[in-house]
Amino acid sequence: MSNRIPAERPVIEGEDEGHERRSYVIGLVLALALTTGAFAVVWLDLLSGVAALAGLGLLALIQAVVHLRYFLHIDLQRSHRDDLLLILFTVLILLIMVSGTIWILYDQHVRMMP
Amino acid sequence: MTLRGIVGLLAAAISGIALPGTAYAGSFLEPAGPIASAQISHFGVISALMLIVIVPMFVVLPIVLWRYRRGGKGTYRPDWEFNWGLEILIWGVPVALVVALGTALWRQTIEGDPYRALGPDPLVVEVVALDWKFLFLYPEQGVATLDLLALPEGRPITLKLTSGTVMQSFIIPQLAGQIYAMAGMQTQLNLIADRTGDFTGRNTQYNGLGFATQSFTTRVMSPDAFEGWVAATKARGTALDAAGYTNLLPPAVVNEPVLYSQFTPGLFNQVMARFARGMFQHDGHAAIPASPAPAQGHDHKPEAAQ
Amino acid sequence: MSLSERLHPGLNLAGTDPEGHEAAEEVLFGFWIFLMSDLVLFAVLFATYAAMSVQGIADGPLPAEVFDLTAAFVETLLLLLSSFAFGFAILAMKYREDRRGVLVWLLLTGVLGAAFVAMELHDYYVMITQHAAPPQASGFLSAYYLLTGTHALHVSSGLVWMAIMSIQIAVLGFTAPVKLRLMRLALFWHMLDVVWIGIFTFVYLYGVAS
Amino acid sequence: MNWELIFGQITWDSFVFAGMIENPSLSEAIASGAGSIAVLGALATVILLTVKGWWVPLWRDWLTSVDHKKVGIMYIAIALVMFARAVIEAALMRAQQLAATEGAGFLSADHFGQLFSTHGTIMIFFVAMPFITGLMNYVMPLQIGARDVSFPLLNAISLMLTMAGAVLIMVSLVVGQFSTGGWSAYPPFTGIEFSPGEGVDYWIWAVSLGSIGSTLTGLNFAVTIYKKRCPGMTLFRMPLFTWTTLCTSILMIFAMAPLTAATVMLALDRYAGFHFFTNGDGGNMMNYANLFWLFGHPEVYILILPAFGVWSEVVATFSSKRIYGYTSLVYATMCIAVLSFAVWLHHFFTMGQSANVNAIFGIATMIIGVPTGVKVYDWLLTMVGGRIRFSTPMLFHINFLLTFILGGMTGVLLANPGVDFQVHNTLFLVAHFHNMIIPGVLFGMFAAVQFWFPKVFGFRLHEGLGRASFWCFAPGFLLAFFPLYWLGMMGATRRTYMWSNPDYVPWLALAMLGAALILAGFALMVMQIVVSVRQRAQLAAPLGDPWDGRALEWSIPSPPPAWNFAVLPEVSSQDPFYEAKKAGTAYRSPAAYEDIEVPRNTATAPLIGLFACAWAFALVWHIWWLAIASFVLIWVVVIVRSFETDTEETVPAATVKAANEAFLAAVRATPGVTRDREMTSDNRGRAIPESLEAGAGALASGAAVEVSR
Repeated sequence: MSNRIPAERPVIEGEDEGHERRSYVIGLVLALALTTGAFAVVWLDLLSGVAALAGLGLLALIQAVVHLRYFLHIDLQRSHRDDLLLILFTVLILLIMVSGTIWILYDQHVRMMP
Repeated sequence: MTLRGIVGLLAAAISGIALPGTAYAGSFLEPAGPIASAQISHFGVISALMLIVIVPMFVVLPIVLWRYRRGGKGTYRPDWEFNWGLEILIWGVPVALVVALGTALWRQTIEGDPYRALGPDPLVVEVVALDWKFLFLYPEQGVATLDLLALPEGRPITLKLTSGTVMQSFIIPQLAGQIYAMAGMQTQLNLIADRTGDFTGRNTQYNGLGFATQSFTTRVMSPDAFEGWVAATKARGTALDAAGYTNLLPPAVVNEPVLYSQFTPGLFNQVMARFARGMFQHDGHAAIPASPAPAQGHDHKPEAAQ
Repeated sequence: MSLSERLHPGLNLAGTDPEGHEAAEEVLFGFWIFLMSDLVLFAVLFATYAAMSVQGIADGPLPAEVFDLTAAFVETLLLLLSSFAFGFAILAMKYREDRRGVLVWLLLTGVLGAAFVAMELHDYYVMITQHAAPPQASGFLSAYYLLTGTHALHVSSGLVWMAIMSIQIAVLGFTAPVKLRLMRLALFWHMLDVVWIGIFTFVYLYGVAS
Repeated sequence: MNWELIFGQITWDSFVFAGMIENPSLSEAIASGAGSIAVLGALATVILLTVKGWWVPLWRDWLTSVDHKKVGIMYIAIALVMFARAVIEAALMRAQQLAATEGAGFLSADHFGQLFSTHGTIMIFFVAMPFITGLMNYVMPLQIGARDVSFPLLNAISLMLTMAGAVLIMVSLVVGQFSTGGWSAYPPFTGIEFSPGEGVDYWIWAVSLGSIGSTLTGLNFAVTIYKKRCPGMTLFRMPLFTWTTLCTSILMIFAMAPLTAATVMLALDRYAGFHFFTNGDGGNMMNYANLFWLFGHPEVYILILPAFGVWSEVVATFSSKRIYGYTSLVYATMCIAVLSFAVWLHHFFTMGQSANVNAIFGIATMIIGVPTGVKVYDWLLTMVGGRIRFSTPMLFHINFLLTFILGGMTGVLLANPGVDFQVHNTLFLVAHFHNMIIPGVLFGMFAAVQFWFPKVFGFRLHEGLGRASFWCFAPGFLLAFFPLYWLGMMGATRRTYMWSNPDYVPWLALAMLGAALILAGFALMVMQIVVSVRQRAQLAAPLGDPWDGRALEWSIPSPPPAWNFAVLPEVSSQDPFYEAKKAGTAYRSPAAYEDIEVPRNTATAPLIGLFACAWAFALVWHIWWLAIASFVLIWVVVIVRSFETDTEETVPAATVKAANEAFLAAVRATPGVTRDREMTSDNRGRAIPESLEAGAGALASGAAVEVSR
């Protein structure tokens, strides 16, 4: 695999301001909808207990992906491989750290605070 | 015990010099109960299995060095860099070994869980780690001691530990391994003593100037002798109440064990409740202050610790 | 869609500034790594908060007693809109090198960001004065203030950075380093929005819902 | 006049000498002596610089430099100075423990507590970290055929932040005390309630500065390796040292954040009354252990991986052979890097969590043993089919293989919760991690110094003294640490300043003897450097390739020019320089030269370091005006720098051409040297590859010139 970018890259066609502007607007609309949805779940008591937590977590996950896609312009197919690997690796490390921490501390909590 | 001999020899061989007359007293090399026995034998099993990886290195490396030294007989093959057979061997053997070791680890860890009760009707002793001493409370007998853990032989023991100060690590090597004692939390250590005698226990987590001398005697007695000891303690000692406990808080090393004929019921929970209010509302009314900080001044002399 | 062969994830100068790529690639990749490292910091703060909001209540108030969801909702909107505004600043730079346009959009972004910080400070003020919930009250509150405070600190640094960038655009114009810095600031700003999603969900909504 | 506004909490009693005057004792005398050494050392340096007129060159050529090579050298200089302090502290502790079996010895408990805390903190953060960082700085860009790292100024800032942390720790010798909480600083002992003094604050800020510096370094190196490799250098053609640098950088990027979080939380507890790790009020010290080891375990791989890279380079070069199992070494390194994030709980098996949590982390820990074992055997197999030369780095390597595998065995033992319950917090644990870090990391760095020294300074190190120091270090290590395994099993706890068990004495005496040997080895190493500098004319190897090297760094002059490569190389295989020598394509003149842009020197980094040091010192002593002022100044420097546009200068093509052609001419005019004559003054750095040497004695003279053309 090559590590360097050829000096003469083909000019990318079809990239124009209107296109990109639309991307931001789509992102804003989706983000607003998801945010409002999440708050509505709590305000209107649409879900309760574990279902509420799971639903909110799912909405947050979707919204994070929306932000990454439409504001930070990350898409899975076309990103340069090094960078994509970086992000995926970070997600892996975050998962290990966060889930490990919560698991350990919860287990300790149960065993030590009767 | 032969296993101890093997491990001892191994360690001595590794150290290169076998000194005569080395004693194992106070160490898990001379276990006095099933938990410590299991720990030392697990130690032996793992060490033996690990020899599968270690011995080849010690055998092959000198041969390779001799054969392939500059001017040696080995054929010079500067571009040789890979061999599937060897590759499978050097990945395969460790993987197989880890499977074996991992299985042993899993079994031993579940069995050796310090929280696992070792039998019905355990004797419960509550342990409060304080600065440079341990307070032992016997709720069943109603007595308490400072820096002396008296135990009956053969009966399962459940130690419930907490701390009245910083985090400490509690161990009686010949009976069971370490567990941390932390303020506002309760950990457990289960053990059985197989034989009578005095065994040293101590804190292994650094906690200030008196750390080096923070140890206590674990005195294992026959069940009858234990009953006798309880009766004698009840008849002789003083009582320990919340105020008495407060007096124990300033950091100090105890040179002679102290015996208490009785203590305020629920004292252990009150000590925990001091740090975790709300969890012990039912008996958390007695106000026990936190331990005062040990002085860490520039002019602190070691004598102050003793 | 057209943005093929992206050399680095996130904003790029594609097409309109091919020479910029060679330099952009390295600098932006470095900044992505910084963001990832920062994300790990936030992740451990989140994990700490998750543990402390259950175990660390002590004598202090419960999450549901101190959080104001309406304020959190408005803050979310402010930050979201500021992110959106920043996107238009970048478009103005990328396609038109329109100094005035960029500055106006940046000003809008900055005002929205400042309003966000101000509202958050007001939240703190209300919590401390009306709910007796300062960070010293319990482990849960310590973790809450550290997590949201670190985010607010990031937003504030972003505002200072934005002010400096405005000066640089005015003084230096759209030189390659200035463009790259503005793009990095944009990444930073959008990423703070992503972190905020975590905060409003796992701190505010979870706190009230459970 | 309110002096506290100006001086914060510093008073006359804060100075170490006050303790000596008010409470004279041997312990205080030693503390004052150490303080005096620090003060006198600083004074002597100032006087030397003034007398020799070196202030200007120091500032112009070194402190303001952003050249990765100079930054690397400065990192290693920091590491060596700090090593001198920490190794003396270690010897003092050993002597105290030996002396204190009957009676209290000569150090106070408090002083001993500071010694083990500074020893650990310094060795990890200010010896091992700067050493590996310096080495990676110097070597990695040369190995990938780059002119510099991606962000040269950031690199210099990382260095200066690390230096600020090191200076802060040195200041703690003179003003105030250091923490007694050990290098891991577990609360609640390190909380304000139990450690009210300034000691823990010194630890917090010194470690935080080092931690920020390391994060930036990791970022910088990762980008450099991803983006600045020369044409043709695919990932799987990178030298193994570069591979390990990449993995270490990735660990630095991700592992430092939890440490920063933990130190910040501890600081908030101490300064602002927060309750993260306090006893009571919802604080939970278990989360500190969790966060600290989230960093702490990857940290040990941050240290060991670059050393693994060094060993790979050393064993291939001194066996005159390709590395065995390159691909499997690369994958093993990656496995280790990823797994190192999934095992942190094994540092606190004894905290009381469920058996299945312990078991899962214990098994994960053992799994790391697999790739590590593979690496060890790959190195062994590299020697098979080689022609091994027993030079100093190779001796260190052989010693490493034998001792490291034993350390691995005790590591697997410790991965078993049941065993750990018994030997946790004892000298067994101390012996284990020294067994990994000394033969692995420290001796790896020593080997690297012997190996790359001629590249850096243009002359070899004295081989005889190098071997002499090895023969002190290797047995010294065995004697100093293997008895500790045994002591640990007998129940000797770590961080203990006195014992009452006479059974320990013979083992402690052995350990003391080992410590003395290690000190002798260090003295010999210093002597080796001094002697080598004096004899640099005989030892000179300016042509750059004294060891028949394999990677690109050996293809350029020693020391390399500021621009490293006159023309960026193109590679088409692993071991590109070795292959070129074999094919006779090495040392060719390029078709054309071009102007080279190099970054200008700048005062930005040293100023940031200075203000960061002042900021940290002010925080330790609660000197709020200084804390605010220096914090603002740090950012003023950054902002001012961001307005500078003229940050690069051009080296004209003619200059580059003149230098490079002179180098090539010298190479062609010098007869090559065979490996038999490697250690003689014939070795000017023009090596005849081992594979061409056999049956071609003529190559030693004129024929070599043909080969090179």
